[in-house]
Amino acid sequence: MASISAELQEQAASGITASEIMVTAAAHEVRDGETAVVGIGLPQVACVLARQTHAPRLSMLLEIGVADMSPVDIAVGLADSRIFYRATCWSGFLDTLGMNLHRGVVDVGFIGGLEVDRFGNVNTTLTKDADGKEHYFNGSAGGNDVASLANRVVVIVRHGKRKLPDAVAYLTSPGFVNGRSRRDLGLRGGGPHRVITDMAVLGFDNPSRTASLVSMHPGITVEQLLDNTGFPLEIPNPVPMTPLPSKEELRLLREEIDPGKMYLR
Amino acid sequence: MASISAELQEQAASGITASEIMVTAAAHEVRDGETAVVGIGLPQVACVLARQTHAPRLSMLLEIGVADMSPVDIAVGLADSRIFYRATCWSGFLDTLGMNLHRGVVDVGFIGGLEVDRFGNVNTTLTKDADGKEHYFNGSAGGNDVASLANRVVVIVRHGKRKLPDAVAYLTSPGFVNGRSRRDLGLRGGGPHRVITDMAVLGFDNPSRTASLVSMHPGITVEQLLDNTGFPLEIPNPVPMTPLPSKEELRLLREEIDPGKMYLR
Amino acid sequence: MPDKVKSVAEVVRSIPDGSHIALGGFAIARNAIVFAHEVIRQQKKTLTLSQGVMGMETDLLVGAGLVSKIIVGGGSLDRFGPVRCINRARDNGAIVHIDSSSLSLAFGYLAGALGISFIPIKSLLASEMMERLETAAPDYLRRGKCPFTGEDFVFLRGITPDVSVVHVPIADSNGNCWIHGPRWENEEQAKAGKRLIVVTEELVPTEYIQREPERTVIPGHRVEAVIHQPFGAHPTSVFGCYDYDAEHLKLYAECHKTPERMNQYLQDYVFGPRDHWEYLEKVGGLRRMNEIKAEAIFGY
Amino acid sequence: MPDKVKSVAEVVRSIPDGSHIALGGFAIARNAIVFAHEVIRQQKKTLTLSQGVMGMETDLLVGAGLVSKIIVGGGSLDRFGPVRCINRARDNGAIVHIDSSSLSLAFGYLAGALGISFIPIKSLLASEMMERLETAAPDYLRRGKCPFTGEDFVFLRGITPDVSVVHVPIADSNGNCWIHGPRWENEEQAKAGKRLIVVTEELVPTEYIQREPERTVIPGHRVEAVIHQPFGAHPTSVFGCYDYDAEHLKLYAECHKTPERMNQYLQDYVFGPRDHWEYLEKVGGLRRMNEIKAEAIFGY
Repeated sequence: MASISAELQEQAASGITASEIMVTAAAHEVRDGETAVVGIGLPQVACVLARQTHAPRLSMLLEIGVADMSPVDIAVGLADSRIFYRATCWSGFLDTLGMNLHRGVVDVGFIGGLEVDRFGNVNTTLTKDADGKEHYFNGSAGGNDVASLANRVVVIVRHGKRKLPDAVAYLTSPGFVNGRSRRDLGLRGGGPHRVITDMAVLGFDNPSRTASLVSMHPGITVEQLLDNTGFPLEIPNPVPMTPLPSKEELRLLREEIDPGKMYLR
Repeated sequence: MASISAELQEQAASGITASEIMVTAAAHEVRDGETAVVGIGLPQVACVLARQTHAPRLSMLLEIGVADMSPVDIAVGLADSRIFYRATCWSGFLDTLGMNLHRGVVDVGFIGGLEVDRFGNVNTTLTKDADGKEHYFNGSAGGNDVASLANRVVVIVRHGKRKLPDAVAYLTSPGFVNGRSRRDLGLRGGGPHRVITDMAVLGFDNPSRTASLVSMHPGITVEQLLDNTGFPLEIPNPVPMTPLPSKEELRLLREEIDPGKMYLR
Repeated sequence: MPDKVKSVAEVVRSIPDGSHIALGGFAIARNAIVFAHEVIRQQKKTLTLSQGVMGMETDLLVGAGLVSKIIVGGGSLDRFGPVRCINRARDNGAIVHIDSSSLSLAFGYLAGALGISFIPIKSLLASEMMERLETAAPDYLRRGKCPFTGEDFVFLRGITPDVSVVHVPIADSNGNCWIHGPRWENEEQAKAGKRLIVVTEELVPTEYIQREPERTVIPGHRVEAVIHQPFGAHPTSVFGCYDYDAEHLKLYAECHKTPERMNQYLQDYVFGPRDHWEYLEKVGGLRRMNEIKAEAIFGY
Repeated sequence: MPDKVKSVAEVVRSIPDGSHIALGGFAIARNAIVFAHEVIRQQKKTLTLSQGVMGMETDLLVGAGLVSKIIVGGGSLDRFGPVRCINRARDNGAIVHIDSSSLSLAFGYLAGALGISFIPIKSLLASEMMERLETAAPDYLRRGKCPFTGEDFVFLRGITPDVSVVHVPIADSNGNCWIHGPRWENEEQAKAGKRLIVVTEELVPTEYIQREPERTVIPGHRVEAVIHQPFGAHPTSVFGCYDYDAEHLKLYAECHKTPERMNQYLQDYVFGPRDHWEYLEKVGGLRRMNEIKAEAIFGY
């Protein structure tokens, strides 16, 4: 506990934000030499951080048909040309999502969503009123493909009771649906591996295939965590803490990767 | 008969060769604005002639992934880079044979072969000894694909009893197999339309779906034709004659398209 | 030799009501805005639209009330917000919507382009899209097994739109097209169409194409018409030509929040201008186009 | 960062006997001769080879007695004659041969590359290839019907070779590849492989690739090893680099007419030279390579 308190002091001193902890935790989920399908925003920041630290040979794919880009300007979305810069291959869905993801050679797929539930199912399609009326949102795009096919799926969302409900309002991208195995569901990929939020890292490595706590971010209390999670969460004792970004990681994030704090608010 | 005799005199006078008659007859099989899959040699010469005369908007595809080339040197085969020159698209099988031929937008497909039989079936795979031993040759390559899928198939072969047998020794590329309709065979393309040889033009527009005489080349006799054909051939009376190349066609063939007589021996 | 280069008005006149049009944009990139505007001006009705990831062009057409059905993988205006006209139409049941995924659309177009009437895919299984479509659209997809391995698949029906429309930076008058930057599902989408219409920023001589034929993504012989319209995708971007126009996208993202303001937008920016040149004047003309023009090095 | 650039000897050592190798040449173009020679030197046995249209590389390997099975669409040395070693092996029943068509191979590789275990095709129906393979190779193809339309199809099993080998003019050390000229089935064949090996004429800096990323046919992250060997396809051609060597092909076309002369050819040109540089000296060295070198305008 002494060390955690020391870390908290350091965190406070260096003003480490929840986004910085999230993105560093996400970076730690990729290994050198792997191939990742990333979206814009935190996943891309995480992969760039990984590349500049422990995973220089990480390959990044964008679903629209971009491989291993090195942008110099921040993009507003996946369709923003800023993200295409200095890529080594421009192709299309059929290459990235087809001949890579569907072929089974994508190690890690990052997705976001409106909701993620206890089985790691993700909703990016719609929300429902109290009376059941549906309000459509963006839909799947490549999300369902990534969730169905990547060897490890990492979901990045902000923590909150409505963001992490017991069951998603619409099952866009399957995790371990009803706790069933991926094989049983007919799916190829390994399914949800981590849910990374601004409060904690959740995992699914248990017989019930439900989200369980992997680590809690420094500065968060167990009570806060449970209050903000829409499903029961088993809390190990002692509670593992998410490692803080190292000084070098912080420097890279702040000075080189997202100095304008576009994504690391 | 007077006019034929006059034509024969002119043919002799200008030294028109059987190859020149063949290639001109083949050129007349394509219409302006159509798309043709061509092989190297006579089909390509025929298509270039058509383009320079009545079909300026003819599109030529080579199976390896070449569209609308304008070669300046004569190639030894489909894999000879001379044939790639000044194309407007370089792609691959999946585009030419897949997204064009299999898609159903190829109007005319030219193929050659070791043998073509009375149903327009083509063999490019093997010959058989008297004792049945097989001697393998080049095989299908794109031949089966073209025969199965092009809207009209034009077969170009030298005439001879062994080249035009009653039944091919090996059925590489289906015509109207056993006189069956293309639909009945499960095939999409229109099947064999013409067989063009150095003696005659054969067609299949009859209820039995067998080869019948469309026209005989000037200078050939009915006896010669029947003697050199391995299956019975109905001969209309009067015998239609294949038009000779026009002066302009001859000039183009001899001065511009194949001045070295690589293919027009 | 008859020229394929045609005016957008002439091309759109040839498209009947009820057509299935495949659109080639992605969110706020390479949307065929000039084409969408003209479809709205000519009030082509009961359209089916298909697209991997919908953007502004599709939102405009749905917002104009011309669309009966969409077959799509997803859609948004990136950080400028959701495709609100489309979402509103889905919410209210005003359109039939076959919602799947980016790869499902790419596979469907691929099958269509190859002339195979179906293709197996491992996406969609165990999802709610599958659950809904299995009953609502059994002609679009169904469950099946590999005849060799017995593995479970979704069998997607090949998609063969009546008309495919693709916005490209470079084409010649025969329709040979180059695309700079990523191509999402454009190659399959283009070749899946029974008719193929190209909108190009630049019209180049064929000789230019012949210099680097490996760049030709769409061979000209498949193309029926070439519409030449610089800044034809404004306010969406064309990589190598110009950036998205953030100011106008913000304006649009405000307008499409309500049907009333959307109608006003259509009056002001679509029905008002006689053609795309007048539209471009309305949104800032030469000065604004110069501001969003791409830098040579970056392409945006 | 560990380099993928490796010697051909090192790469071939990593391939076990009995492997299924997909070769990327077409007749007398872009054959991976340097790779085939090394496989012969290392006497890798009981290989399965697959290819759209076979050429000299395949004929060499079959002629060297290392091949048990071929899965092919066709093959020849263009005007230099048939692939006689292969034809002899087929005649004598020395190899299992799955003969189909160019498009069948392209579709099989496409399915393999996409990770779908089968794909429907309309080729082969009513042919003798179909008749023979239906009984001889029911794991390679079978008849089936479209679940939507009921149309007859051949269902081809996806092809996933153990190793795919592609000869390209340009690659960087990460394996990003460009191909000039037509690409036949190379893109699908490369990406279908469980392992992917590239032989390149020129090794360029990644910065060169980044200038025109739309030219990248094979993205580097899929590539396991890059073999850098100028004139590595001799005597076959590499468009943009050099022409086929007609003199040597004529010599080969004479030699492979009998097993005895073929063995002598292998002694002289494969087992004799220690490596490809020695082979190149043997076939005419710098002077000959300069003669067949491509002209900038024509590419051959």
